[in-house]
Amino acid sequence: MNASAPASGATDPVVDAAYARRWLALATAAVEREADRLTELDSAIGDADHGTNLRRGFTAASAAVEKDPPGTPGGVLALVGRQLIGSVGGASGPLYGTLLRGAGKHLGDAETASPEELCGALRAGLEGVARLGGAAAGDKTMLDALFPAVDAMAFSLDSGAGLVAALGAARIAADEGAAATVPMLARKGRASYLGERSVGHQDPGATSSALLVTALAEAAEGGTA
Amino acid sequence: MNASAPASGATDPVVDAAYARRWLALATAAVEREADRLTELDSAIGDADHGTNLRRGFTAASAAVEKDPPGTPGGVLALVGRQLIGSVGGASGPLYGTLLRGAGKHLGDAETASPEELCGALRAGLEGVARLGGAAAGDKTMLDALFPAVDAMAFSLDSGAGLVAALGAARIAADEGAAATVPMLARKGRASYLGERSVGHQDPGATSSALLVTALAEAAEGGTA
Amino acid sequence: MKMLINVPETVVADGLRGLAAAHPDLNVDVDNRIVVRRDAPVAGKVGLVSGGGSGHEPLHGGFVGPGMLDAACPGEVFTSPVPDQMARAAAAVDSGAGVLFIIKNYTGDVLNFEMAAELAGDEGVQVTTVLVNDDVAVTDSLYTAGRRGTGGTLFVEKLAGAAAEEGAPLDRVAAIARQVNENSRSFGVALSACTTPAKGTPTFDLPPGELELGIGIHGEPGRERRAMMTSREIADAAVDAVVEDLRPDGPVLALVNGMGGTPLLELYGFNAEVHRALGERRVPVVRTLVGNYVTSLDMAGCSLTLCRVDDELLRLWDAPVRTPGLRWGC
Amino acid sequence: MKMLINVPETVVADGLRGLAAAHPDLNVDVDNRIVVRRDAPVAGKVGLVSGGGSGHEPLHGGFVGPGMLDAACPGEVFTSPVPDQMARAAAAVDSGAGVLFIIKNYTGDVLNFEMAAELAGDEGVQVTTVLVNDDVAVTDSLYTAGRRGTGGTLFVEKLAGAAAEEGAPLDRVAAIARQVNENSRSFGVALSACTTPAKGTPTFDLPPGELELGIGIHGEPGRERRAMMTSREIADAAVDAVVEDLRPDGPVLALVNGMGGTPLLELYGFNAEVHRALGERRVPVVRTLVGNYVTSLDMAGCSLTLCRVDDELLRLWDAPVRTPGLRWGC
Ligand SMILES: Nc1ncnc2c1ncn2[C@@H]1O[C@H](COP(=O)(O)OP(=O)(O)O)[C@@H](O)[C@H]1O
Ligand SMILES: Nc1ncnc2c1ncn2[C@@H]1O[C@H](COP(=O)(O)OP(=O)(O)O)[C@@H](O)[C@H]1O
Ligand SMILES: [Mg+2]
Ligand SMILES: [Mg+2]
Ligand SMILES: [Mg+2]
Ligand SMILES: [Mg+2]
Repeated sequence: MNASAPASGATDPVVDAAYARRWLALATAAVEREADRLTELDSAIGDADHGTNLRRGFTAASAAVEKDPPGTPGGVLALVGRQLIGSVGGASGPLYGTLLRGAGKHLGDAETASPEELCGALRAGLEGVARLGGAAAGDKTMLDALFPAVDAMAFSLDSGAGLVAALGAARIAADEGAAATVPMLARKGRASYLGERSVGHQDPGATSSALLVTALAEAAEGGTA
Repeated sequence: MNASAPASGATDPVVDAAYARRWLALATAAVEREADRLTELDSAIGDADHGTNLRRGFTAASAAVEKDPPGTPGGVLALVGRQLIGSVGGASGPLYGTLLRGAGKHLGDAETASPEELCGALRAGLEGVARLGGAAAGDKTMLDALFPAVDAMAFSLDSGAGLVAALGAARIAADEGAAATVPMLARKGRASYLGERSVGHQDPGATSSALLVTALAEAAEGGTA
Repeated sequence: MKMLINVPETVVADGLRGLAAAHPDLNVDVDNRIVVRRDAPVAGKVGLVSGGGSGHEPLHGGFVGPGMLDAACPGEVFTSPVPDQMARAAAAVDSGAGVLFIIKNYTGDVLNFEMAAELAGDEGVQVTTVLVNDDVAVTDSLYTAGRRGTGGTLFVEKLAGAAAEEGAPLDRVAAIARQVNENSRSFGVALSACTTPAKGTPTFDLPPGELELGIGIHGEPGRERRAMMTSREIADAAVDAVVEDLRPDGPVLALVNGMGGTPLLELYGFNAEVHRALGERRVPVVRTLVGNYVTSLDMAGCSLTLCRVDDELLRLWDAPVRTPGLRWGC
Repeated sequence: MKMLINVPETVVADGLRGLAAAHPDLNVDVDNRIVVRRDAPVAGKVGLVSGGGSGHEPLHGGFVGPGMLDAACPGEVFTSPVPDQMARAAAAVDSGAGVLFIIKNYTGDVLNFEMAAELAGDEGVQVTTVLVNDDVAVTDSLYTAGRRGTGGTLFVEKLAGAAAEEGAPLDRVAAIARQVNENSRSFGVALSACTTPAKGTPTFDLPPGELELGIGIHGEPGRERRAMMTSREIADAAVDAVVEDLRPDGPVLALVNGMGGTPLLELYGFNAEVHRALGERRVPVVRTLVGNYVTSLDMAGCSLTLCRVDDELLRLWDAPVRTPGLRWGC
């Protein structure tokens, strides 16, 4: 993971369909690159499929967006969410699908969104995830990376930062959140079956969440996959 | 295997029930000691049970002889043969059973036998094995140890040797015969299924036959288990 | 790890094609991944739909047929199916009498089946769901994912399936399914990990001389690792775990289930110890099923499931069933 | 290698106790090691007796019951039973109509069954024997032990069993058994060796990335070792080997058999490739059985058996059977 701060003076991009597609390309590449590590993490405290699951989902989502590209950022996110629900299965499919579909729907059909609108959309999606999965912070799930990320982004924006800086903060928070799952005792998902034995392993979903947030930040910094 | 010549000047014992029981004790001990090696050999070109099979059989035979000891050498051999048939299964059970039952029956109910009578009895048993199994010399079976052993014993006796010397010769012939199975292509028994791949391995049955002949020689030399 | 496969990506599709080739009385939609009883929808009959990750065969596809499931939805290996599959299956088996979703209690299965129930409801299919959570190795609590669904699933599918076949209405079939689940408990043991086609190496390391107690059916490690035990000791541990939780005071059905890689000879030997242990604890076993029914790919090990039955449930157990994996009476 | 056992010495006896506990409609004599159909001898019916080494379950004990075997005699693991067992079984199932011994062609089985036939004959039981030797991997010749009996045994036992159940006399039942054997061919493949309880380590070393072609069912290595192949390639090899020898010109039954350690999901995938390969060679498959039927303990791998059938044999295949391992129609 690249934790270096954004190049100082980077211009904040517009959150439009192109931005959302840049994010998707970066996220898909990251999932592809890290799939084995995610599966390995899932092997320790789950059923050894998280990397395979997300690779299948993001491959399907990329194909769908390429085939019929939505013209709005909300449209892209919602389509990716629907594709994840339709192709992943497992716990992460409906959860990530709900996150992105929820965020996309929240953005509506506006052609662009402000950083604050993006942050609000992500929070809305995240609340959908928490509702659906019934997990709380500290349960050793993807929420432990996503909540801190959205909180950090919101705090950053509140303090007057722009998109690149706010997502830079989000990325760091997500990474830290993922790392913080190591000592946690899992209370949700498959890892909960292990009881005490779940302690000492990083949660695969929190890890993949950090990858997705990192892709958001890199897309803002103008990176491409 | 101990291939040293018998102590010079050893007196030839009488072939009686006690001699047959000494043989059984030595054979049972040898099978027990070598069971893993026999199974290992059978694992290479068979089904990995020859040592287990013979251990089961000789344990049963020893128990039966101890429980109700026959008073003649023929009685001991025949009882051992019946026990092998009744407890071993596999190919070696009926074959060794036929060998010993045949030899025992051939000795009849005489209380003692001459070395020549013992040799004739062994040959009679051996012919039963060849008839039952349909194998010939060179097929990579127990016959490749047993035929040379009985031939060497007969030749030795013909040349005027006594029991100890004749069985010493038989033992050497059996060992050589067993070793000679290594380059053979198996034509009978399980090893035949391997075709060319049976070449290069020593036949487990020929190996156990050499153990049984060695026990005959050791019993004559006055050894006990 | 060597596998009898083409490539990991097509394992599920290949398996479905092979199921179709072997069982002409199943309707197998390979593209949409649903296995449907050929005569579905059966007029007036409640439709039973289940599904879950692949790798547990014969569960669930092998339990489709008269007297058991109307449809099964296989996901990727150890990954719950997607909502579309169950929605499509519900539409295929609904005769108007409604559809029961039988869901093993895993977050993924629950979420995807619930989404499917919503979709099916939108299409006008009346759907009721029932959760199977029979695994005593997991401590149940409001604040956790709860107990897993394992071997008890077979009893739920068989007994609810028999009730549906007899024409019981949806609420009655659902009530029986819940009753069976409440009266079923399981406990599993692994002697080896399993290897998923996608990962290609064992899901966990289990040194020689050790075993895992309290495993699930997805190659996850168990609650506890111990020094290797004899069949007799394992039977005592499994029977104790199940009996202490279930507290049977009457007849039970027993499922002595292989995880996939344990020879049937060993399973039967284990069954002897299970019967001994149950006899010592005065639990009367009225029916016993021994074999590989709810598996974890090639994992070596076993699970024990007991299901308390009354006369009615016993009658439903004995009722005819005609599926690839379970068949009697017809 | 970890096993679900107590000690190696009691594996067969423990398995028999467990079989008895699970199947009250079998008469299991654990001490004398015979499994007998509870209602034997059936008046006027020819008795079918088979047996062989243990480790191939459900073969043979799992095939005892109406429509198949009257008795089975299990030996030690991979070791043929002793003559006493078959003689005792023959006496137990003979109704006066005579007894057929179904013998897989291995030196040990043949010798022990022949001795048993003599013993039974001495007791006044009319015994006919039939050899099963369906394995095309072994070159047949007068001067060798000849072909092994493997998967074809299931077809012989099922079809001759159905004929006997219908009341056919001994010579007719024997003729059908021989006809089935002559029309059956098998070919097996191992992806791993198996481990016998007594030895405790794999019967041969098979490096990763290699497989054995032309194996038997006793953990012996095959005729040839090759670089790992896909399911599709293995199916082509097996189908070619069987079809070239059998030269079917009409309908066949297919048994896609697991050796014990291969997941059912993979077996079904393999079945898809077998059906494809047979379709390409224009061999019509009228019935297919997929599963672990003639196994080699925990060996990973599979075998393919084809049996040419006419209308009569197909009718006998479809006839009711009620055994632990194979059941339909009742
Ligand atoms: N109830 C839940 N709420 C939020 N996240 C969850 C929940 N259950 C599981 N997860 C996340 O899902 C991840 C596992 O995803 P994945 O392996 O793809 O699905 P599955 O567990 O069905 O195999 C976990 O690491 C965890 O982060
Ligand atoms: N037809 C035969 N004639 C003589 N000896 C034979 C014959 N077939 C097999 N054998 C011997 O039997 C030995 C194998 O015995 P064993 O492993 O106990 O039985 P099985 O082959 O039934 O497992 C072989 O090594 C061979 O020496
Ligand atoms: Mg997972
Ligand atoms: Mg052997
Ligand atoms: Mg999963
Ligand atoms: Mg053997």
